Amino acid sequence: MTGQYLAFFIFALMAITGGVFMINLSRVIHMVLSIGLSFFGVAGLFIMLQAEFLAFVQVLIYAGAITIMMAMGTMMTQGGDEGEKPKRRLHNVLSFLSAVLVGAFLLYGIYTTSWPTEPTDLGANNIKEIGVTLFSNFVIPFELASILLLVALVGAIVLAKRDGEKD
Amino acid sequence: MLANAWLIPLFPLISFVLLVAFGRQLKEGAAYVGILSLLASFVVAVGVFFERFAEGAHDYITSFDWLNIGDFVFTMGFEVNQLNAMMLIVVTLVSLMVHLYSKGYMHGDERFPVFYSYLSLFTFSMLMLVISPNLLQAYIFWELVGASSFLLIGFYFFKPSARAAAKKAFLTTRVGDLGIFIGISLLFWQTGTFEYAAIFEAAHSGVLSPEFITLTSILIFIGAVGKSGQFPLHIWLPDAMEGPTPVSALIHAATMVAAGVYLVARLFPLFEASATAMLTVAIIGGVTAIFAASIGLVQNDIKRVLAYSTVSQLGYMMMALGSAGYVAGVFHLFTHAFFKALLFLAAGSVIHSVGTQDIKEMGGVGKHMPITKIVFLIGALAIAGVPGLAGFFSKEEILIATYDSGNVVLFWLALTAAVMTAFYMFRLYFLTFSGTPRHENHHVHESPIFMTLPMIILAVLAIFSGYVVYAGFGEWLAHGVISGEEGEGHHTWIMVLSIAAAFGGIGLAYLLYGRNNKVSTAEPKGLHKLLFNKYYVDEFYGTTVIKPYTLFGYVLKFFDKYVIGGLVQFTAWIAVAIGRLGQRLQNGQVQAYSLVTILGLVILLLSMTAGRLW
Amino acid sequence: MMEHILSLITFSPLLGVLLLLFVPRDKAGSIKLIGVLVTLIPLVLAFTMFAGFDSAQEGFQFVEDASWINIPLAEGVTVQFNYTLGVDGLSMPLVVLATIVALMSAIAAVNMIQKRWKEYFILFFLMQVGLFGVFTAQNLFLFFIFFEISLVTMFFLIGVWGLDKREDAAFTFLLYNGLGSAIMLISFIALLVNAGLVEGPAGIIYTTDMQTLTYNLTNPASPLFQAGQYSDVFLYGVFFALLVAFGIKLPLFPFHSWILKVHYQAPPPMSMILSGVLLKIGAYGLMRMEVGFFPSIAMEFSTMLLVLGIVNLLYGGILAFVQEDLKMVVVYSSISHMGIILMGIGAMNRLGFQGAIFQMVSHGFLSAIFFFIVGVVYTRVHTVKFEELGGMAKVMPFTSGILLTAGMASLGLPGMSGFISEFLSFLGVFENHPILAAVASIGIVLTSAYLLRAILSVTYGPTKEILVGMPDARLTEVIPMVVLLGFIILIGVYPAILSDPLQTTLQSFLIRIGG
Amino acid sequence: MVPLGGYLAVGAILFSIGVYGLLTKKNGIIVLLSIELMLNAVNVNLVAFSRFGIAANITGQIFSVFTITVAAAEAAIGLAILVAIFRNKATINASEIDIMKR
Repeated sequence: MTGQYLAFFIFALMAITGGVFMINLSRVIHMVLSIGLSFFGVAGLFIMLQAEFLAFVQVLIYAGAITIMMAMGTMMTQGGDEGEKPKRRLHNVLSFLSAVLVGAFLLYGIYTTSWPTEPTDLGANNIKEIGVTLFSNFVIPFELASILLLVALVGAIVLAKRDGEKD
Repeated sequence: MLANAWLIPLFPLISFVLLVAFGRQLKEGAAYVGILSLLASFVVAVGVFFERFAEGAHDYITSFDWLNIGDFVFTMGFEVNQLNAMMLIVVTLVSLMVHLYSKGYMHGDERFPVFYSYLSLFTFSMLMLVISPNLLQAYIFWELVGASSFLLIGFYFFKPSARAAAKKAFLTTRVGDLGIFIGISLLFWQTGTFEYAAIFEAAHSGVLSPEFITLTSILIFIGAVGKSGQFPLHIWLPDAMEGPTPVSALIHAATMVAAGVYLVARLFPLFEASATAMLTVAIIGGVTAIFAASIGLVQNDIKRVLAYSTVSQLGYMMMALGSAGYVAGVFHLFTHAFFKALLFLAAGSVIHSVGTQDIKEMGGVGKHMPITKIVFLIGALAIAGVPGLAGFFSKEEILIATYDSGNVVLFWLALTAAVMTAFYMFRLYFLTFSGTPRHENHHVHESPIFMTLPMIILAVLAIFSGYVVYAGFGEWLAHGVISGEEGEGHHTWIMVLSIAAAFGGIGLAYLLYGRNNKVSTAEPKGLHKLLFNKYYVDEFYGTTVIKPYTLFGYVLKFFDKYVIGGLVQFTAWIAVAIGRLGQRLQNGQVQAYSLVTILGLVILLLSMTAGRLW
Repeated sequence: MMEHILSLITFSPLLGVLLLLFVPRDKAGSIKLIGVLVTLIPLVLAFTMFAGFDSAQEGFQFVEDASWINIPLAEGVTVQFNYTLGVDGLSMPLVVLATIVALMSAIAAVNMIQKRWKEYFILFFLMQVGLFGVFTAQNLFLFFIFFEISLVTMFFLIGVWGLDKREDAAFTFLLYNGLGSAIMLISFIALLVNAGLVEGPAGIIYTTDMQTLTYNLTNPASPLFQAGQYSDVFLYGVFFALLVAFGIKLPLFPFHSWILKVHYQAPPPMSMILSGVLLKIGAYGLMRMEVGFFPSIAMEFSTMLLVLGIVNLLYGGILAFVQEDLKMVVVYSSISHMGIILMGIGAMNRLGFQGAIFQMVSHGFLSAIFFFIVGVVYTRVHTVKFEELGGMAKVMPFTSGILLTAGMASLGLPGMSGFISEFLSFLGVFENHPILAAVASIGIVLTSAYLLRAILSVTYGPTKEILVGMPDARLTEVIPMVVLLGFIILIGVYPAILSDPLQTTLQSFLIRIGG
Repeated sequence: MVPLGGYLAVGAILFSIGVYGLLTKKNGIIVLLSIELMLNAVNVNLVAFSRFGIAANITGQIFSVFTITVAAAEAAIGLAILVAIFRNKATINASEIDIMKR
């Protein structure tokens, strides 16, 4: 039991500290890396929830692809003027307040609700089950998602392409 | 013949339509259209008159429904009675003379057909007014007469003075018409009709309260005051002399201005029912008579002198009617039409050849224009009331009527006015026709036959029209209109006084102007100045009515622009201000928008759970 | 054909739109010809309708009723908007007026519109649909749609073809009238919910059918009326909301400022329509809905209506006296003359109503002819300021003559339509409010004063240099003047032509107000 | 067994951090990352419910798969847009990107 709790705390701490560092670090590349830490933490939480497949995907896409992509993006967009920006104190205060309030609401809700405590066993090998469900019940959303990805691919290329380049 | 009286106004209407449609092609031939139509009307009018004048003839009245609104029926029609049979003759005859005269007078004017079409329109309206059997129809044509008078005064539209005069005439009479309008509307709701006969019946049967009769009579009299140039609405009439002289003769001497008198005479039974109304009429008439005559004493414009004389004579008629001298008033209207038209036409003849209206620049015109001189003299004698001419008969009757009414002040007013009349007419005569020319005028010549013929005809009438009294004209007129016997006590001394007044005035004029024939060129002083400036009535109206009104208009304009418009602007400004405020929120930054969204979410959550949290 | 004549009148202008689609935009001649000829069709049809109108028959005539929109709310409850057209003695003359003024406006546009004829005439045709529809619609929903059509098309017609500040004017027009229609729509919805209920075999139906509403609101036999379930808030609220909505259109005294700007900038043919027909929608609405739906409240506030009318009359009259150009005088005279309509309605008797309707028609012709002449002058010298004009009678005698005659008609000279309307309205007011009527009759003198001042300073006096050598009216300009003046004189001389068809309708109004 | 509340709490905290980052961070890339963080928080919830829910089953994980897919696409497009903006405006500062204002 304690081992499970320990693991949970470690992963949760990873996820949250990653997020907090992202907020507080000053250099963009550090921020990107710290969010990678957060993604790893979430992946760990997935494992604890018997969602191994998702944990794998999480590491692959978020911690791998997106973080790297963002790091690349950061490099591509460096060199912009980093002069003094006008301080938006009211904006920041309000943002902080609303973020805290939203969080407080959610936590209050979580705290006061009585949740089912018994976990359902999803089976040791639920990857197969995911595959079966995905290709039986959710085949149309799946295909749509593939189209979405295709569109995103084309769109990203078109958007990022330089103006006036013809090919 | 009586049933065909509707033909009388029809001919001028046809002429009007023809002239409007084909005037441009007809050119000066338009005169013949006008003259022929008027001749036809005159012939019918004469026929109608004699048929009505014959023994045992009755009034003829017929009408048709013009407008039905539910139970209300407004009719149109025509009526022949003593009064309007006489008026038909006067109007058609004077109008015919003026049509003839204008052929010569207006010769060469490029808007010759237009002039004739206006004349026809006027004659039509006037005749319709005269034969109206009800107040509504009378009011309608009363207004039309005013409009055609307006057109004719402003005939020389390119002259700013004519423009001003036309405007003034229309507006001043319009103020009076307001009185009629209110009066007849009130009468309509009390009696349910506009028919003369029904109204008289209501007035005498006691359906209408005496106060009501007084009120409506005075309101209607206000209209007559406006049209007949009575004090205090007389100001337009002298200015109306800006119109061509034949117009002045026709409209502003003989016919239209007499319409006010006619209306009072026509409604005499109504007026008679209220002593207050009668007194008002008499006083206004008397005041006008002396007031206008005194101004006429010193004016230097030949037409203006005649205009003031007209105002004064109309005041005479009103005074007579107000003093219950129905026959006297109407009779004077009859004779006055002829000699005043004659005087105007003669004056026009002079102006036509001399080229000015200022008597200071005339003198000795008589040598070159013998016919004009003679007819003018006849007219002047007639209006002065010299025995044997038309004016004498009617004026004497008026003096008797005022005396009989018991109002001594009015009587002496009338007598003084008579002296003044004789004086200013002969002042005019001496300064214009006798003596030597005060100004170089090479082309003074006698007018053509078209102009002299009507003058001669009118001169004959000015002499002899008074003698109709011996044919029982007075009794015939009064029959059925005046209930009581008219006190026909012959006051010889009044006759003597009136003759004395006439000769006194003439003699005084001779002493002052006949012998040395000079006009003082000095600035008028004192009383003379007051009279010369017409008692400053125009200026009085200018400062008490027109200026404040215009000022008020500008104040209101300011109000409209800045208060009402300002309110609108203010409303718009509020909308813009709200927009500005929103615009600042709309800063284009996604994060600000998201913040608002999330704030909104927070507020939503708060409000939804508020009760459960605490 | 007669049973569908109202639909034909209302939608025949669409034929013009169809034709114009096939004409290239640069063929100005053909476009104008189509513009005029197609506008002739509703006129001819309207006269056919006029001839076929049975003045003795009660209620509405040439009624067309077709099911249109049905929204089921719940089991057995339906909101129903039918396509219902019909005319009675009140709307029939206004339809005829609208067709005449529309044709004259089309002829006026031939000379006075200088660009983009194709778009102009297409919009113009669409606007006609709105104009004719407003007076024939017997369903408030339909009425509202036609009303909005006329409003939106007019917005573009002013905004594109007006003078220098046309956009500003167009937006002013849209805002004011949009505000008015918003209030109107709310009132209509209130009417629908509160008084539009009919119980039939098909269940409960909510409708905005005018006759149903009239029946429910005024007829003691109707179940809703007997139940006495109309709250005062509803009755008075809708009454005053409609008064404001139509008051803006009329325009009533404090809401009049849009008309100043709009008329000044609008192209003359549109001013003709605007003043000749669109303002009458306000008067028509007051008569049809204020008096028609709420007779007892209208009776209660008749003195207020009367006073509002007198304020309009005098206010417009005084302000017209101090204006510096002919167009503004005409605009303020419109405001002033609308006061007479309101007075006639406020009189609450037969003569007053009669006078008000006469005034609607009469002012329709008069303002059309005035704005037309203003346009004629403006196209020649590009100004209508008094100080720059004068002596027009010398160079343009025909136009000046018409202007002077129209002015005489407008100030109430007998023999022309202005007199009848003014006379009857005032006479009606004299019955119950002689003092107020006497005060109002000062307006007659004021009217004469400002009209004479305006017209004489343009036509009389020495001819100003700017006018020298200007040609008098051409044939296309003569026709509208003569036709409009012809109608003005026709009504003036033979008013029975207009009053006879009205009597039965007026009777029904009078019964409702208990008179 | 770690109770469901724990996972949900982690999700809520992550979500709040994401909200704060979304609202305050200047760099556009970090804003995008904040969104990813928020999506992650959602994913945690979905997966947690798929194990602990009232009618818990595998569908929760399926949903997460889709979420991740969409998130990936969104990240790609978002980055492409940022690159395009950077090319035109030489900045990816969220507070300076207000081209749509006019």
